[in-house]
Amino acid sequence: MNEVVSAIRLVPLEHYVMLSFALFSIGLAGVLFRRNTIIILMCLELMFNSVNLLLTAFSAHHSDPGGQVFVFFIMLVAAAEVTVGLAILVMMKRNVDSVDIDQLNRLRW
Amino acid sequence: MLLAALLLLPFATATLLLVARPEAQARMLAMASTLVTAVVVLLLWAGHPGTAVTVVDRDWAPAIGLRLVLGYDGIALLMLVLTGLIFPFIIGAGFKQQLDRPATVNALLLYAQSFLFGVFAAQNAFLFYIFYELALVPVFFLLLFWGGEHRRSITVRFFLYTLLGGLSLLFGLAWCVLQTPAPYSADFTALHALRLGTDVQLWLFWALFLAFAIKLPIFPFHSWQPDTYTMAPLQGTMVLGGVMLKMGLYGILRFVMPIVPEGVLFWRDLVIWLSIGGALYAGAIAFRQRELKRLVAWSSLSHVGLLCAGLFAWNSYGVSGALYQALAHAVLLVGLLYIVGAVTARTGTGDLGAMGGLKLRTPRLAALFLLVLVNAVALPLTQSFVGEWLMFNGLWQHNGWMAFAAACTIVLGAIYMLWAYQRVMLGPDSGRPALADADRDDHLYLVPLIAVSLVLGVYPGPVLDLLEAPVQQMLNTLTALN
Amino acid sequence: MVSAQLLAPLVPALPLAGAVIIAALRRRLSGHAAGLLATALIGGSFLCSVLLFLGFDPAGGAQVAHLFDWIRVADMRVGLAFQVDALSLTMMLIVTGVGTLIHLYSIGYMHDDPRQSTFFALLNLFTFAMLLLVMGANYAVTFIGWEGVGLCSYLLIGFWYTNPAYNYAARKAFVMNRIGDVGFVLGLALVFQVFGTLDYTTVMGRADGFATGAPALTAITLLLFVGAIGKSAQLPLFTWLPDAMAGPTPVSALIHAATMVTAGIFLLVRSSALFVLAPLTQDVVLVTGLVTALCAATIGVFQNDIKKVLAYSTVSQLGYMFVALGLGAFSAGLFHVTTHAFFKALLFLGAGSVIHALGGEQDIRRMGGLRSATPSTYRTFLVGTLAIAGIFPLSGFFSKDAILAHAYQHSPWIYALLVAGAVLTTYYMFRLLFLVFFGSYRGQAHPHESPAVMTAPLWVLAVLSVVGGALNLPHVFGGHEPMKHFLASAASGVGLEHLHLSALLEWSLMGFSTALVLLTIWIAYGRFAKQATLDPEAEALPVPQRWAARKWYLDELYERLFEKPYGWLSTNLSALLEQRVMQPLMVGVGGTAERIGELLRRVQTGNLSTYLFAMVAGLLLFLFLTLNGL
Amino acid sequence: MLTLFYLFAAISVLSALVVVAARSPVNSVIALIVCFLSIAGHYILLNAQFLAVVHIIVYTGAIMVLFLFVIMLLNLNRSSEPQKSLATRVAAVVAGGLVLLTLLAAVRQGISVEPARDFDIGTGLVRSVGRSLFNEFLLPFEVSSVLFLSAMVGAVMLGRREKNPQAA
Amino acid sequence: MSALILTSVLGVLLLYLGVFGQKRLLAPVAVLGLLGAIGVSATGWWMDVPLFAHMVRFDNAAAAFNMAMTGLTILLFLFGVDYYARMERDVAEHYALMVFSLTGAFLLTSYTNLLVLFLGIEVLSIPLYILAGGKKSSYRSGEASFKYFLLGSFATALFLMGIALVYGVTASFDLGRIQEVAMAQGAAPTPLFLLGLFFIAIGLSFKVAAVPFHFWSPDVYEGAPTLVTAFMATVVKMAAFAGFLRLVQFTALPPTLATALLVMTVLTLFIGNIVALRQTNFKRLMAYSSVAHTGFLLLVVLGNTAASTSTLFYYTFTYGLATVGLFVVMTLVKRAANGSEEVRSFRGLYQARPWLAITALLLLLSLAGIPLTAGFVAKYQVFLLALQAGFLKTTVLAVAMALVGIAYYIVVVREAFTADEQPLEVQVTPLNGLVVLLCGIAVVALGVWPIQLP
Repeated sequence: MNEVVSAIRLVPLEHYVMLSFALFSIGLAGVLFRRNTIIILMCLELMFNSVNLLLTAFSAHHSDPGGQVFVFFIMLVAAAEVTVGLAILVMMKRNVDSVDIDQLNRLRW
Repeated sequence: MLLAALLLLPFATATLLLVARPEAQARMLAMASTLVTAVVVLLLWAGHPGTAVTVVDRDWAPAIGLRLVLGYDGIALLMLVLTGLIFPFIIGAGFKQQLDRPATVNALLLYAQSFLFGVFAAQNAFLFYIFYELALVPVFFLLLFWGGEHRRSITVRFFLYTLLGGLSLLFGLAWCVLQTPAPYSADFTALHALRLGTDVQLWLFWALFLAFAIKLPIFPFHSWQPDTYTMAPLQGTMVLGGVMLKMGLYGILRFVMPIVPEGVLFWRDLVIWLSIGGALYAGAIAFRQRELKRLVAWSSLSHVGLLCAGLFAWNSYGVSGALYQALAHAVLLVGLLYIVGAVTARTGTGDLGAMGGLKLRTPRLAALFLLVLVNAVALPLTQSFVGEWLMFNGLWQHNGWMAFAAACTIVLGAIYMLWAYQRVMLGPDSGRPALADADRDDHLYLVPLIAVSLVLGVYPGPVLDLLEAPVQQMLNTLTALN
Repeated sequence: MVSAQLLAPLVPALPLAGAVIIAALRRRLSGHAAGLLATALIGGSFLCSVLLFLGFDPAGGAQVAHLFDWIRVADMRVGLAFQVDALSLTMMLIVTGVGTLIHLYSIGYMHDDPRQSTFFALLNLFTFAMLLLVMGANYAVTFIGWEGVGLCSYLLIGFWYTNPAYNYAARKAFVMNRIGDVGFVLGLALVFQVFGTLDYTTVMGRADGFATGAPALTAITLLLFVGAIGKSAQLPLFTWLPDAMAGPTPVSALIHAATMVTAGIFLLVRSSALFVLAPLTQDVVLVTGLVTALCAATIGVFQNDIKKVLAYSTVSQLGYMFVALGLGAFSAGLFHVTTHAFFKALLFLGAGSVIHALGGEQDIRRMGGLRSATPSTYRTFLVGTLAIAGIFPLSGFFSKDAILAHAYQHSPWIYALLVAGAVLTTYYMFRLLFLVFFGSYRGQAHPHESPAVMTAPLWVLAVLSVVGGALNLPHVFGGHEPMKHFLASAASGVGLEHLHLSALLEWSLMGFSTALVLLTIWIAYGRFAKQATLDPEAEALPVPQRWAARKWYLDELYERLFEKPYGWLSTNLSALLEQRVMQPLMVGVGGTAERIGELLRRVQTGNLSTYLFAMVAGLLLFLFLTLNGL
Repeated sequence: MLTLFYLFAAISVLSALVVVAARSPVNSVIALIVCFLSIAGHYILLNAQFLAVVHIIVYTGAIMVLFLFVIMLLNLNRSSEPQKSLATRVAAVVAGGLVLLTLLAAVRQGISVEPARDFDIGTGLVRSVGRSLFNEFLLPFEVSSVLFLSAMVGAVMLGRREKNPQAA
Repeated sequence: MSALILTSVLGVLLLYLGVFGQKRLLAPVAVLGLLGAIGVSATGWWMDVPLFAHMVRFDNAAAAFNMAMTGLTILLFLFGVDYYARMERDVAEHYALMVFSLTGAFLLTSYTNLLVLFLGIEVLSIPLYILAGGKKSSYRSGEASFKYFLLGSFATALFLMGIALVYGVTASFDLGRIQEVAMAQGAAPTPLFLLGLFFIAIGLSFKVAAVPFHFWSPDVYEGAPTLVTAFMATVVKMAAFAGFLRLVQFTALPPTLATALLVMTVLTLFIGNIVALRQTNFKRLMAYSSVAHTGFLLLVVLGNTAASTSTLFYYTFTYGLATVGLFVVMTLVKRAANGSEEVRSFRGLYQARPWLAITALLLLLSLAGIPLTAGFVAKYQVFLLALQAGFLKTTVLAVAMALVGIAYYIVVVREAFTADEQPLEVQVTPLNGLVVLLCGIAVVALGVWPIQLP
């Protein structure tokens, strides 16, 4: 066992899980909390990152690179999503002149 | 071969009518088709060996246990005969009741006939179910296109209510199919061989029975019926009441009694009381109906209640009586409805309050009405009497009080039927201008119906003999239970 | 001799053929021809019946002509079969005999009615049904006729269909009969269950195996009696019969006096083997008959419609017959049926003749003094009245006294009540006679005697009314009760009746009743023969009389008790239960579904926050479920 | 090490809270960047060096800049943006809290995950991740190109102004 | 496998065609390409081997799903020729994005690795986010797109959390490995694994639009361009369910999770059907009905018997056929009714175009589940399967809800067959007619001769 391994093992996996859960929940609460779409998108990013953190922690503890590859893909997807999301946002802003999610309610019932 | 012709001929004719739309010849074409099928049905009867016959037996869609098994026994044959013989009259009613777009009307009617034949010839529960539901579709359109006021909501209501039963049946059926040994089978033979647990039978009974209770309909599942019967075009009502209702009866014999006999034993008193109660209820209500057709609708409801009670008496008399009455009821109802149509066409109203004294103008029609009426009040030597007599006996064997309550319907029947006759035909001249009396066509239509009701009332032997073996066989299930 | 197998079916077949032919050709046949044809066919039937009678050997038992199996299911074999035995022969002769006369009479009576052919077709049809009733070899065939006569009765009462009151009367008759029929049908079902067959011979043969008072037999007999009550117009189902007078008078004579209404008696006699084993039923029959006889008689006293008086008298006489049956004196009952058929037909036809003479007038208060204008009618009517009053040696005397004697033997009280009834009968009949034929004419029409075609039957019937007593001449008069012995061969219960009264007692009883009757005639004569003023209206009478005049308010009672509630029930079942409960229930299920749908639809606010919250709520819910289970 | 973890953890949680709570979007962005940086710290603690670098490049360098860019472009940096009603906000916090509570409750008995026996110290390094990516995860890698292509096409398509805008 | 490559390349090719302004070639090329994809998929039949280090596995089920989805897309493209004819720009992009989305769908049907599942969902979804907003000038389209995107991303986050947790337990994304772990853990999995599966299931529930994760669907269905809505309702639903089923087959859901999902099924069945009753907008009606169908399909997935794949395939395929056809009919009606999407505007259809109305009737009956149409067989199979799986009470509810389903479909039928004062002037181009007719025939043919996956 070298020091890297022991360093990784020093922090219990549970801690990462809990931290990740905390970030995830904060992100989730943020999504519900805010009206500004941009912030909501950021909260979503926060949620993604909590997952990333979790995956990395697991990956490290399992000593399996797969998890980190997955994180890599999540980042890719997040980037793509953000691109699309922001494009949609810009389009919306053009249409309604607002990024307030509560303004969007023409489609209902 | 003959059986296939029964299914295919109306279907082909209907499709032809729908595609080519020969509006002018539509009625004749449809009539020709039904007459041919009537002959075929009679040939089938003539060639009936007396035992159950399987004509076709092959796989169709094994995925769902659907197999193409067609055949018939005496009971099914009776229903086939009923369907085959009554349809010329249903089509024939169209010659007087000229609805627009006759090609479509007749196409729908013929589709209904084809599917009804399918229902009665199917020996696989699935096949039965498919035809059972399909038969609903033409009626749906008849009602939607040519119904009376409020037809849009009534049509949907009728459709949904009936399908409620249909789906319940499907559910029960699915459950039963899963109980057959793998690979699952929905053949009647397989289903009838099932021996289900008692507690299962108690609830499964309702899953299966509900469909037929609604179709018949018996109290308290009848709410769709009066409006539907009243608002449907005449021919639609004839199909509904004359034939489709018998699917319910047939279904009870094919599904409920053989598959869940213990359920039947457990519930039958309730069912009989509901049926008889419904018969009395409907009979009482019929009396004060202001509309002739609605009165007929309620009267049919009353008759049907009795029919169901007879069936659930579950002995040879009750079952034979109910089946015999099924035939009688078809003849009766078609006749009554035709007269309703004739009267309404002449007076321009269906309102009993606005009628009266018609006999002065149309004595022949009155006489014909009376002859149909005789069957309706089940006087001896008419078909209805034979059926009712057997049912009373059947009920009596089961429970005297039931027989008593059932017999009370003959009083109620007399009350409302004679009341209707009096309101329409009798009484002083209401000052109408000259009305056409029953013409040759009317006679051509009604006289055969009346003749059938009288001949089969005097000599019901052939029909009863047809039923003897299959009914006995069916009752063996009961004997085996005890 | 032609065999009974061939002749028996011919008897009902002839009138049936007549009915069918006349009905089919009713537009081409003149009314007169139709009448002649109908009469001829009934006459043919009568002839056949006579031939059968002549060829009948009482010792040989019943001859059954089996046509075919009518209803054949499992072990139920109901044949369409005719039975020729003493009982059916008696009835056949009455039906066809009296029927022929009435047909003949109708030719004259109906001569100016436009629907004469229809009338004769129906009359023939009725005869056919009546013959089925009496000739049936089993209960089912009897029931065919039973219902058939009901239908014909309905049609004939409402023959003049433009009058709503007549139609109402017709419907009332049919429905009341139907109420009785419920009992009949159930009785048949029970007979079948108990005996396994409906054939008379078998049933009666097997009845011996039952103990007296066996519940099954009591039930059967009670049910059959319910049927008889309806058809024979006994309490509580008699109110239809007076109303049935709405029909043409020959109909009243044939159906509502001579034949159909006696079907109930016939049925009981047919089943006498069962009834003798059911003492409870016997008592019920006795009481019912007695009460009806008295009740109807009291009402008859206050009737002003000539036919209504006769109708109540019929009800009353039917009550007598039931009393006889209740006493077990079956042959006496049937004897009275026979004589009653003669004199009541006579009376009705006479009344018809009077009505005919007065151009349709039926109210006796607007008659009077017709003795001279219509001599034949008067004379025959007088014979009829004397017969019904039971004046020696007319037929009514013998038949009524047979019943009275049996009643005395059973209980003097019953005897007393019956005599009271006889007194009342005499009183109202002579009231009728005196008001119609005596005094001076109080109406506006021009009375004239009816044609010979009408009076001839009257004379025939008058003769029969006079000599009919010979049919069952009791021992006291040197007779051997031939009818009783004849009937005993048919129905096993019939032979059991024996009068154990001393000749002296019989004589004194006869003397007593005859004396009373004569006294009554004298009183009636005093009160009505010279009557120039009219009877007061029913409302003006003092209480007991008023009630009697208003038929003891039975019609009103029934209206309150049944008709109104039934109409109310019908209306409200429809308006309340159906429209307010059943329909809303059905529509409501759909409506509720839609309302829930509408409610849930509002959750879809279009607002993203809502969606997100809902998703998180769902997330929490399912999270909880997943971690903790349901 | 544990201290470092707690430090990073505290920073990430706090900055995350700021992201949610901050009035101004720009503040949120900055807080998020801080959060991401702290997460990168975790990555390093976990010896996921490749990931840490990529994370910083992609998130902080690209995504967050994009956010900032859009905020500026659309001029959204108003600190007085409308807020949800108090009840809603409380509900949001409660919901988030409940989720957290439930999740924590679920793992309160430990997560019972056995770490691998034979550790490879090179797990988080470029070589290991790269090998994995181009062997095992070749297909996803290729597929992600489709993903990006569609995202690009979409962004262009949606972002482009209509030449002749007409009313809906 | 080759189909995957083919469609990816096809998408690029279409983009190039767009760049070079060959608008007329787009549809033919797309259709030909997709036909090719079907052919390629067909050749892969019975060649059931894991590919790419156990990333995907094109077994028969996958091949069948792929062919079906491609077929449905072809139908939509045929319809699109007419649909896009009036569109000036971005047509190539629309085609390409749909093809890309289809590529993602292929991944969902064939994945054996959670990463592929994840990417599949994203490749499927991202083009849809864009396509939903395809009608740029339309406010509604934008709103739909935005809602879809936001909720979709949220669901993705949940889904990813699930994958991470599962990975934590299994140390692998491979379904085979996960299956081993699931077997080992049996009915009482560790909390982490349970949570992982739970979040994955929730993520997929969003994709299949199960209550309460269905909120996007009515709004998006209504707002998105009809063609895209049809694509979503058919191909996307099919792919999502195929993906879901695959997951369930490998992990054999822990009992408590299955119970929770059963509750979700019940909610979905109930709300989807009941709310659909009150819809007047046809597209929203279809959205809710789609939610309702999700309920039935969830039963299949949860039942997870040997017949599940076959049933699911049959159900989704026939449902897709009927839906595509109906959306085409609706578009035609909408054009005739001045852009109204209300159910009411179907009135008079039978008068104007009897055959169109009759075909629409067949399609509606199929959706409603009336015999001799495919929908009936599909529903029956679901009931059978659910009963087999022991969901007695839920099946009763499902049956009752099937009736409610019939209720709202039949209302459309009623409208279509009710005469209207003003005749509906419906223009049917041959291609449109062909699509509708194909759907109608297919629905009946499949109802009369139901197919079953081996």
